[in-house]
Amino acid sequence: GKGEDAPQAAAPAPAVPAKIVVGLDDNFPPMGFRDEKNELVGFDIDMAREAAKRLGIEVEFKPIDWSAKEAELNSKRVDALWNGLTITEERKKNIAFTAPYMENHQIIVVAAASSIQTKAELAGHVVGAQEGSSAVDAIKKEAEVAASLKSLKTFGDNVTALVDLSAGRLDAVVVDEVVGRYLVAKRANDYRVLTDNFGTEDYGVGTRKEDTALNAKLDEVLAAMKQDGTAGRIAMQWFGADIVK
Amino acid sequence: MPSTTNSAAAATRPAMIEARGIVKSFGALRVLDGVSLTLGKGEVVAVIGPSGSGKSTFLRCLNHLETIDAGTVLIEGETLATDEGSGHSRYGSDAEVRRICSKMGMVFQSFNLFPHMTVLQNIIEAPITVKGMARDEILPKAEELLRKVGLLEKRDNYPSRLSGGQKQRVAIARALAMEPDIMLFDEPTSALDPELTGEVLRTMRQLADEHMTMLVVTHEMGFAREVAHRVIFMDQGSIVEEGPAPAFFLAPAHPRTKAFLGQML
Amino acid sequence: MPSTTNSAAAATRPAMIEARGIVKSFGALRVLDGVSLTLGKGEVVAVIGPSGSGKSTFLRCLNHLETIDAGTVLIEGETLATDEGSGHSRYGSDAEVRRICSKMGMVFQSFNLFPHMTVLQNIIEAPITVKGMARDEILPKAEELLRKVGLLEKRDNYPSRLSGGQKQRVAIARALAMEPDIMLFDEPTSALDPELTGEVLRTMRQLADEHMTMLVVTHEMGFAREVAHRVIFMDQGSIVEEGPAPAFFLAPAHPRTKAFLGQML
Amino acid sequence: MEYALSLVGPLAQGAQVTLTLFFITLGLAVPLGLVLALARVSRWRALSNAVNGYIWLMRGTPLMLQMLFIYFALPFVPVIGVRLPDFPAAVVAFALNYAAYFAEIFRAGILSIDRGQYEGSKVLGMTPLQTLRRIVLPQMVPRILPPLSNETITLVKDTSLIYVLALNDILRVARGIVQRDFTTTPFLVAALFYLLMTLVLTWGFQRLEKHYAKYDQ
Amino acid sequence: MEYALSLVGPLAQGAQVTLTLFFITLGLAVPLGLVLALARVSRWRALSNAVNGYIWLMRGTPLMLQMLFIYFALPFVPVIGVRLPDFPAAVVAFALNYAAYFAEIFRAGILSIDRGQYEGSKVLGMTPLQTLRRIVLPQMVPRILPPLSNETITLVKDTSLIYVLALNDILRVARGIVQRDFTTTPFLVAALFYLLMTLVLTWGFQRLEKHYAKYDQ
Ligand SMILES: Nc1ncnc2c1ncn2[C@@H]1O[C@H](COP(=O)(O)OP(=O)(O)OP(=O)(O)O)[C@@H](O)[C@H]1O
Ligand SMILES: Nc1ncnc2c1ncn2[C@@H]1O[C@H](COP(=O)(O)OP(=O)(O)OP(=O)(O)O)[C@@H](O)[C@H]1O
Ligand SMILES: [Mg+2]
Ligand SMILES: [Mg+2]
Repeated sequence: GKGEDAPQAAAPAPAVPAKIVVGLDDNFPPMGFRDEKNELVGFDIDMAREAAKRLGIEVEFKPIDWSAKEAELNSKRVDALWNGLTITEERKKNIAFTAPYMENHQIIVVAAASSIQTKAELAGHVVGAQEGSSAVDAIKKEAEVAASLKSLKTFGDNVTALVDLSAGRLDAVVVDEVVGRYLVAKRANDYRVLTDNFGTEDYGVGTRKEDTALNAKLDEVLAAMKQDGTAGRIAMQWFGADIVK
Repeated sequence: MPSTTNSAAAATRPAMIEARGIVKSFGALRVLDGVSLTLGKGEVVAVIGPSGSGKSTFLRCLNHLETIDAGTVLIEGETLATDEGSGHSRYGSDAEVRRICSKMGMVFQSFNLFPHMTVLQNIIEAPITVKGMARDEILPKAEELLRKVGLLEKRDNYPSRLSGGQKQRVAIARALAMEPDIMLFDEPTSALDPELTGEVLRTMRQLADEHMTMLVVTHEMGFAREVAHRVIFMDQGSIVEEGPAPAFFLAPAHPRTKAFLGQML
Repeated sequence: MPSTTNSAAAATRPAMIEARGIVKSFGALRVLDGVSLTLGKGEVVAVIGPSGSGKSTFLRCLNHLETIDAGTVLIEGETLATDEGSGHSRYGSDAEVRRICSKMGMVFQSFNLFPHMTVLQNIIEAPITVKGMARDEILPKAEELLRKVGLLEKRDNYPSRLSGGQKQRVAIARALAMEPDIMLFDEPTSALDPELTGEVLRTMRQLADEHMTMLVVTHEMGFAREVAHRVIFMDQGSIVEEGPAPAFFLAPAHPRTKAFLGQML
Repeated sequence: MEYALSLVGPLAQGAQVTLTLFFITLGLAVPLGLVLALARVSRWRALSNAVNGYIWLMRGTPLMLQMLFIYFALPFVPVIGVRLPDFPAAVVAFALNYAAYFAEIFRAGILSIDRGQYEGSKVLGMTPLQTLRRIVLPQMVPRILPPLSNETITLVKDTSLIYVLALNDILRVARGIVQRDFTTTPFLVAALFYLLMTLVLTWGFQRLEKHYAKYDQ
Repeated sequence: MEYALSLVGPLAQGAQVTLTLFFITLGLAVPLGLVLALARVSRWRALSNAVNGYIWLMRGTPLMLQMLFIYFALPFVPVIGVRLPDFPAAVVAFALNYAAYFAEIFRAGILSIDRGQYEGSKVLGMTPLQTLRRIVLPQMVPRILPPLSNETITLVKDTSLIYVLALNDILRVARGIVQRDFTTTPFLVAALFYLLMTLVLTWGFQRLEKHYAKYDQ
């Protein structure tokens, strides 16, 4: 193991490596997931491919357990986290982020027949979210809303939370806009998205703090992709709208 | 010293055991081929015969450890199994069978002591669980039985700590503790030395005086001669010859019996 | 018909078994209290005594089934255990002990057949695994042994399908298949009927003629009297009396022996 | 170190959920497993086969899926359909699942009892139920202790599966803190909790084994 | 229905990962477990205690944590530290963990053999190894089949824990499709896959039981 690490440790500011490993949650449509042929596809996949092409480096996608993303990055099993990673102050302590490449809202989903119309009406109700997601952080950030809830239940994934919403045990689910809208679109008759949300966040690509060269290059290339409209085209393909920032 | 008064009395009352035409096969092997036997009250009958002749199987058929294929068994006048000509004799309900069989105690060739109970617990278990006796009630009796078989000082040992002979004596005491009307013994003395065989035989003779009916499979010719009223010789699943004990040994009629007795040392 | 020529010859060569002052306790219970015995080549010695007197334990000490606390054991002049006065006698390496003990075959009170093997497999197992014999080599011998004990037709049965008597005969054949110089028997005939006891005794007598040394714990006084050269009477962990077979039975010297023999039927 | 100590409080709350589920499951699955084992060895063919099918189904599918089924799908099943809250749903799934595993262990124990023991009891007039209670069970318990301890210890750790119903067992609490604080220390502290629980169980089972060894050779 | 059939392809790929891990684990853990069981019953106290400690540690902590440890923390341990790729790390964790469980089952089997069998072999001159191979193991196998089948079937389903290393076993593939298509059908199809695998295993174990029943009473 040691021999492999040595070159990176020895040269403090090296050039961008010839190949990077991108860690992602392959259960995160439409950012990164598997299609019917069991192949990795998604918005972030296409973005990373394009970026790598422009940098002239090779890219490998490695599915990781999203809750172990920091450990994967730290143990150098992956070089970048690129999968709808929300930029937070907490995470900035441990991870270097590129400039935001996309904006995301924490939307509130309720059952189609529900009487709830606003964020304030969540008071006294049971709200669900994905464990460890930025939705949880977003709810907690709004302290008085969080305090007014009957309880906050966190699930292993968003689908379970939405199914429990259908089953009537939950009154609302807070979820990333990108995945939330994707899922709600599949069952448009069952769910409704409120206009209120739990704030706006930025998505960025995460790298190790010491890999400054890689971080800088990614920033450069992402800016270029926005500029020439490539990023917008990719967004159109996955979201039906140019939502890159 | 066989007594004929007991067997004579048996004719007027229902026989303790009445078995007629018992047939039993294991797969293709016909182990019992129409065995009939009547035991009067207080009678002691010894069953002898070569190995594999079906002696153990016969005993096991009498108390429902094996179900018979044909034939009838009556215990003290009550029907345990009736022949129905269907290849399997008919038995009553489980409770009925258990009630009838509870009149018979049995001592096995292989002891079958309960290994998780001490000697004393082995003896008092059935009187307490089955008869619902109080511990205080059965305890003195159990100790007396242990004294009888010479194992009172082993009362708190587990069976695995006993020698073969000791185990068999506990098994006999355990069966007697249920106060059965009839006792079936499958080679009860085969693991006992002569000294203790003597003790057990005294106990058994005493039981006979209390009108205990006994059917004893044994290889001990001495026992058969001295204690039994009647001796039955089995071979290849049939009773070849039977007779009152002394006469049987002095003048066996059948050539097979002659050959068998002739080979004894 | 005991022969004294064999025992006389033993004096000039190393004894087959020489046990001196064997002591063995189980916890607080001193089961063997200084037992000594010398067996010459071809000698047949019967050990008798009441239950619990330590007969089985003595046999088990000779072939390392129990380790002794004090005393010395030599087999055919080779040291199995030497007394070191430390409360435990010293044994050699495992391989050494195994080599020395392999000169003795043993037949148990409880058979100890291998239940997962047929009768034939039980017999050929050790010759093949231990001696490395070829199957073809041992097969005719195994069949001959089975014929000798009258069980050739049961060769492909599993032990659970045999009666007690049949099991014990297989156990004897199994021990003989290893062609030991010495045979230890722990009540080999206790589960056999007289007819088959006769067969086994003939086999054993034949073995004696082939200079087989035998130590036999038995409750069969007939066997002790007729076949053994010498009889040993044990009681409470000690040898109380010993002597040549016929004399021993005709004129026992010790009162304990007299009482024991007197109680035989 | 101070940090690790600060984790003990939240993790102990998680441990409480874990242990509650553990004990309730054990209390339900052991008797149910025994009944299933007896049905499985009974001479009544239809019953034996039905139980065999049940055991196959329960051992044949992941407990996680069974839990999701009872939680989400059971309400829509006619007649038996009930909408259970999360913890009761977990309890039902765990009890039904573990009963199948216990049943197989008990069956092995029942089959290991020598036939002579049944015959000895029968000639003393004991009913099958008395024989079971007084002769078979006491002899069977020491023999099945090792696999039983295996299964019980597995259960302690399987309880963490209730995370799919969003219940906060010890492992889920630990995972939450790992994500919050970006350190793996909570996992180590959780491991210590598990080791402690298993230590108590192992110690208990070894005491039982010793207790029962007394009559064995 | 057509949709369910379209899932068979991807799920079969997941099943391949599941089965590969299953067979490799079995192949490593069974012999290792036997060695551990022998060490555990050996008269050499230090060895027996060491193995006892190992079994406690392995059964005492969740397999998931063990896997995370071998994957993430082992590289930083001096001397034995190696950085294993994901699948080999999972294999090592599974084999070490399951060996502990198998060891306890084997130990129970060894202890269930009657002392007379050892004595019978010993007086025939068999070495302890020969006795083990020819007398103890063949008699032990039928007795431990039920708990062994329990543990083996548990293994089939435990393989799904490799999701923490983001390896796509059958259950993780199913979960991925559930996320993608927002329908629970993939879980049902996955349950059928598990049932099928368990059916084959159960059938195999029952054949073995029948095979060994021939010499039993
Ligand atoms: N359960 C069984 N299945 C098949 N055959 C059996 C069974 N039990 C006994 N046998 C066979 O039935 C025959 C009679 O056996 P049984 O035990 O009644 O003989 P026995 O006269 O008591 O012999 P022994 O004096 O050796 O005890 C034997 O050949 C035996 O192998
Ligand atoms: N492993 C043991 N642990 C404790 N005590 C034992 C053990 N084995 C035997 N004993 C005791 O040692 C004594 C001698 O037993 P042993 O089996 O040698 O007697 P025996 O002369 O062969 O009797 P039997 O004729 O009944 O077979 C008995 O009192 C017995 O209870
Ligand atoms: Mg018999
Ligand atoms: Mg003895």
